[in-house]
Amino acid sequence: MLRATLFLAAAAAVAMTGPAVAQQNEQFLPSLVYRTGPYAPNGIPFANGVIDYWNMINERDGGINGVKIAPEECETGYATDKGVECYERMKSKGPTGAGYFSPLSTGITFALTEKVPGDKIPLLTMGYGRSESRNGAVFPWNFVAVGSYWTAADVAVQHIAKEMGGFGSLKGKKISLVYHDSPYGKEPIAALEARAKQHGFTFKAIPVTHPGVEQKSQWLAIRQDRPDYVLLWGWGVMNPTAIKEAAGVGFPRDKMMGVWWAGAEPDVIPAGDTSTGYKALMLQHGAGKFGIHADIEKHLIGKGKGQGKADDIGHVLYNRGLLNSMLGVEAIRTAMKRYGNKPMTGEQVRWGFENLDLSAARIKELGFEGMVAPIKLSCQDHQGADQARVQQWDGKAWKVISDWYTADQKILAPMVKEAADKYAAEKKITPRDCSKES
Amino acid sequence: MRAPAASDIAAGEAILSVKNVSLAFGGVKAINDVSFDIKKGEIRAIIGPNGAGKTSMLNVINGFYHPQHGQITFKGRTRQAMRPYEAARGGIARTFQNVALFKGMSALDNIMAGRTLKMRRGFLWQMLRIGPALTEEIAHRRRVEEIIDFLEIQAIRKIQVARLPYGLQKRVELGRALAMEPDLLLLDEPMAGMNLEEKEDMSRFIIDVNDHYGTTIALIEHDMGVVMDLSDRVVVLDHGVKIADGTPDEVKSNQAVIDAYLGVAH
Amino acid sequence: MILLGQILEVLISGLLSGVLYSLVALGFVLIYKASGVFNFAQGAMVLLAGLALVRSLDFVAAQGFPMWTAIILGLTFAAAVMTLSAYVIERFVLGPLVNQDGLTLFMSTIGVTFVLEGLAQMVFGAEIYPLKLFPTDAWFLAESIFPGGILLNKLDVWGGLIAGVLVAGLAVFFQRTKTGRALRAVADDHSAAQSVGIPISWIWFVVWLVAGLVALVAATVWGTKLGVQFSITFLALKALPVLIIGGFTSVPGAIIGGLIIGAGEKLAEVYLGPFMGGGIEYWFGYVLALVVLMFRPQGLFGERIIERV
Amino acid sequence: MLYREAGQFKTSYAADMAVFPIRQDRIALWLLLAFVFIGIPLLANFQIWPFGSEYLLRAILVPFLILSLAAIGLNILTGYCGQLSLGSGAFMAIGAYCAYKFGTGVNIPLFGLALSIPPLPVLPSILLGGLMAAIGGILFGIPSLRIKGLYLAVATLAAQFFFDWVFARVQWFTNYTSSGSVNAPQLEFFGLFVNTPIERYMLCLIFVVVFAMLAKNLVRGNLGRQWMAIRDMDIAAELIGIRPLYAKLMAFAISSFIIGVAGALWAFVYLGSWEPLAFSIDRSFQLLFMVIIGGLGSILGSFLGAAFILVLPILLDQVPHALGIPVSVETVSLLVFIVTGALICWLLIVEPHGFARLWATAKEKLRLWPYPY
Repeated sequence: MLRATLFLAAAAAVAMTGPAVAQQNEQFLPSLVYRTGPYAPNGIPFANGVIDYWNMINERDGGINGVKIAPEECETGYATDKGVECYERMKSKGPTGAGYFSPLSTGITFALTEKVPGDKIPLLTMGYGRSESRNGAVFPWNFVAVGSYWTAADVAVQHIAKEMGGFGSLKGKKISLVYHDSPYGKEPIAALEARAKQHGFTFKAIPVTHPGVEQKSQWLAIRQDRPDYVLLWGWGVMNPTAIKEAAGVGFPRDKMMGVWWAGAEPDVIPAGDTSTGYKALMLQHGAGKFGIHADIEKHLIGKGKGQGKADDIGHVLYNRGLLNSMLGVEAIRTAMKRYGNKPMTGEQVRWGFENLDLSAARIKELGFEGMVAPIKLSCQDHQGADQARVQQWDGKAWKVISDWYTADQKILAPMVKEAADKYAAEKKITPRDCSKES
Repeated sequence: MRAPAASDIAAGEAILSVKNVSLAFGGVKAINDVSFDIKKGEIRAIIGPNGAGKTSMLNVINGFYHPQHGQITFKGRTRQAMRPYEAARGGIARTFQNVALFKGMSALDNIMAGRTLKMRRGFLWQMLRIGPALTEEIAHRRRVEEIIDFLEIQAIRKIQVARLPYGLQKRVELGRALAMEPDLLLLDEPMAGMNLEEKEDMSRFIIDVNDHYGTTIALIEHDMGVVMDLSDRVVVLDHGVKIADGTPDEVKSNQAVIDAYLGVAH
Repeated sequence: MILLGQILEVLISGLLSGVLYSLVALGFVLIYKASGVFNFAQGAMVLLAGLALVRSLDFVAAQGFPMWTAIILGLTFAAAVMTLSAYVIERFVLGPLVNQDGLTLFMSTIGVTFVLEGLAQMVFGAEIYPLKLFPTDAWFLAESIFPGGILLNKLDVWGGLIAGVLVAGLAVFFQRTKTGRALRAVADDHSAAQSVGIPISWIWFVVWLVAGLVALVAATVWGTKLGVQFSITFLALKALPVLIIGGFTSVPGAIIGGLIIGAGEKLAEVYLGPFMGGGIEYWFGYVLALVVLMFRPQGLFGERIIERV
Repeated sequence: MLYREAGQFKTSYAADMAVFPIRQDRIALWLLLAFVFIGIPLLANFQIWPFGSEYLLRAILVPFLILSLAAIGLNILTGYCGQLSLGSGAFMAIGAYCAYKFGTGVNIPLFGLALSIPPLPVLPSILLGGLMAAIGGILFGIPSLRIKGLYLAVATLAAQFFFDWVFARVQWFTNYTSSGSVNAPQLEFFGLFVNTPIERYMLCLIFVVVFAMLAKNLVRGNLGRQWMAIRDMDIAAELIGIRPLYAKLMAFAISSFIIGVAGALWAFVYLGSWEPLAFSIDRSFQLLFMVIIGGLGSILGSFLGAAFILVLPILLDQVPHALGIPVSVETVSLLVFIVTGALICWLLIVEPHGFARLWATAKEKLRLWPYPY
């Protein structure tokens, strides 16, 4: 017993000291991952995409403008307190501290939103997190780049309207939302309610308790209620279970649309044939291989250094991981233009994000053509894009079935403003004056 | 309910009387129409062969079992059933056939627990443990130390009772009952499983308790020698029925008692 | 008529999905009955069995063997894994803890849960693995009487049948086999059973093995329903109210508890849920169980707790 | 030879009843208190290892202190009073959400009339949050009068799932935020703002030390003896005049109060922004591990258990990385599961009464050292 205690104490000392091997000319980039636990099937491919892109940059370019990326993963298990611990552990590693964080969890995002202003580290929450954090004046450190849940909700209604033959035909229809009973699942409700009022359809929100293994009653209620469309805001095992239950009660899968977090391979493959026809929003990109994948295969997979399994490469969540890292790396590159080719601090990276401007040409150059539309962030606008498309699972692969939709700012902008103002009042924040930022 | 003080009852009058009590579990009659009384200041023994209903009788007296028929009058108050803790408040304490101590606590804490009813300070005072709460705690500790001295268990007071030998556990249990300063003390086989020396010690304690504190005692015991020496009066039960009641000498010569005991090997 | 059909449909679905919980609850009952251990690891055992089954099955099928061979080999392999885990648990955890109180044993099974969850995911992977052993589509009954018919999920029916066979099998095992009788003796009184020469560690191994095999059966059904993945361990929490309603020690109690909980929570969710914002079934089962306990503190079929001094 | 009680004679019962009757223990305690109250802030102020970075304070000491507090609360109920509870997470949640409500202003519409309480300062909010948790504890403690042991444990899960649902569904508790996630108010105590890691640490430390002291007084007083009596043999306890109703409900109330305060601190001081999932069933189990591994019926054990359960996974997670062993995050986190589970089993086999008992045994040996008896 005593010996064991001593051993533990020694181990503690070792762990506390940490490795003093950090290179001076490295950009430390943390990755909060969940490779185990209930949400691992979705967490793993995303984490692989994130780390593969960074490693590929190191292999192909020798880093960002010569500054090597030093990546490190920390397992959160999708738990908020673990996420906070990981954040505290990694935030000041490396010569300049963490460049930015991407928690891939709405709960962790909420908790870190309270901490990043003190530590001056940006949070890149691409397609999740607080929808109102688009307002960069109130949320200087959050970047809900590319799309928020409100964007998603709005685009979803637009697509449903188009399928039904215009907004006019929404009147009197029933749209139900089956959602993960957490902040993640609740975020779209406000946007959907706004649309319901505008177009006169009946909106019903049906919660599913974490982790979503039991949904029989929800789907029996849907069978009896017969909504015209069902939106699915699930994560992890909840998604395939929902699709199977829908099949079980005979609800047509092509009248079901998932958010972009319910639109990847692990969401449909486990449900087998029953998924055929199921639709999902795209966070701009879909599945498939693009220019960037050639580089990944050449510089990583070919050398046996890839994290992603061969089957996963080109899958939706892997691609999203690549995109996530690409935005981060490009923000750092932008920052370097101003601050020089050295490791960037969190504050400098934020400047990089706020001045990020990816043109179509640049996106093509980066190998992301076809995955993402041009995007430009600013001090005031931390989202930078309002577009999304819809894809459909044909039993084997995701197929893009729609054109680009643009979320209606007439509806969303006031909502963002109202929610951000409320947050600012609650936290006694004086919003920045973006006209004075350089 | 506020029990009348024991002093309201003159020595020699009944402190407790049991009238026509019957108790059955399902179809089995454990006690059948039994009546007797216990006079203030005496040592009363309840004897009988195994399964005679002795322990059930004690359980009825201190409210753990609720008899179907009959009445119990304690200190002038008649009732059919009550909660055990009401019996304790009324002034009935007891020990158990198989020691029922609080195994995780020290001997001292076990006996201190017996003072629960006498301690008045609320939990806020106890939490702060200053002023009146501390004074009270110390005052009761002093009383408990007297009992510890009396029972000669000073050396083991801080030892967890589960680690004590059986004889000492029995003594601690007696101490806990004494700490309640009862008017009536029920002892369920206080000497079971003891060797001769321990039995002598225990007998001495019982007599001392009776003498010094004037506590009325009712005891169940198998050792006839002990019973006949200690007790003032004896009631004999067999198969739940009272078959004899009187002084030790009367009982000893009662034919029904002899028959009942002859049937049982000892 | 529509309403009646709908209520009937919810009731039937609820009863059947309750039986699926019973499959998990049965494992708890077996171990508690025979050893007084409240086995929190039952959910992890379902995960382990499921992962062993689906991964070996996929492996064999990938080698080009026909499906039925793959299924048989997969089941055999998973059964072997459960045997091994039963042995290891008895030998290294419960054996050394014999004669400890119930709380300590309960805690140790939580330790076992962690080890099983970690090992299972480490060896077999943490992703989601589809399993399809039973049909998952539905029948629509009595369509002539009720518009749209009454939905009956085939998987649920299979689950019910399997639970029935399992309970019958266990009854035969307990009543007719020598080991089964020895098991009941051990359950009644450990030391008495030991004194008549029943080897306790062997008996405990057997009971953990049987519980492991029950977990495997549960894994076939639940794996088909959900896919095999970590979340399957949460079933343990759904099985607990079933267990307390039925009583920790009763095999038929586990089935009847399942029926009550399943029907109760589904009816509550569908018909009360909308008025309360939904999502009530998770606690409804527990509250139902709590109410039953207030009247019968040992559950409906549990052994009566007798207090003595 | 340094650790001896020979020659230390007590002249009063008060001295004999002290928490640490042995002088060396008292000295050690004062040294420890001096270190945690003065030493650590100084080290942090001068950025001396290992308090140079915020990590140790923010990510280990603060959660350790708060969870120790919650473990003390649970230990009162489970360790002292013997009532097994799996609903501690729920009572933490009640503390957190009610403190949030009191901190942001309460407004209850009652038949046209409105009961309004203006936003209260943080300290009364936290204490009132604890009080609400105590009321919840009493309500869910009532079944304990009939239901015992593991049945009760499972029944307490009803509280867990019910309150998970309440705080997810009843938007009144979250001030109708669209996501259902809420933010802690600014931490202000009598005009002082608590922001930096060391300030947060001191805040938690004060709470923990005060409550640990009060709890220690309670458990060694009359009520504590009643609880232990109920735990060890409830029938005999009733026969010596202990009212099970009062003793058990007091245990539920006080335990829930402390757990509720811990919940409010967890939300306000550690997380800053939270959702019901922060107080899920996992939290309940974590707390139960802490009290069982640390030692049921021991205030010290609550601290030891909290340290073990909280720090062990973090350590295991970092050791391979610190040693430069290239292991994937996935493997490490699974290993953490396996090792934690195996250690729990091993500890239970070696010492079912937890760290506190190991500590006591070690002290006893030290007293007699170098003689074996």
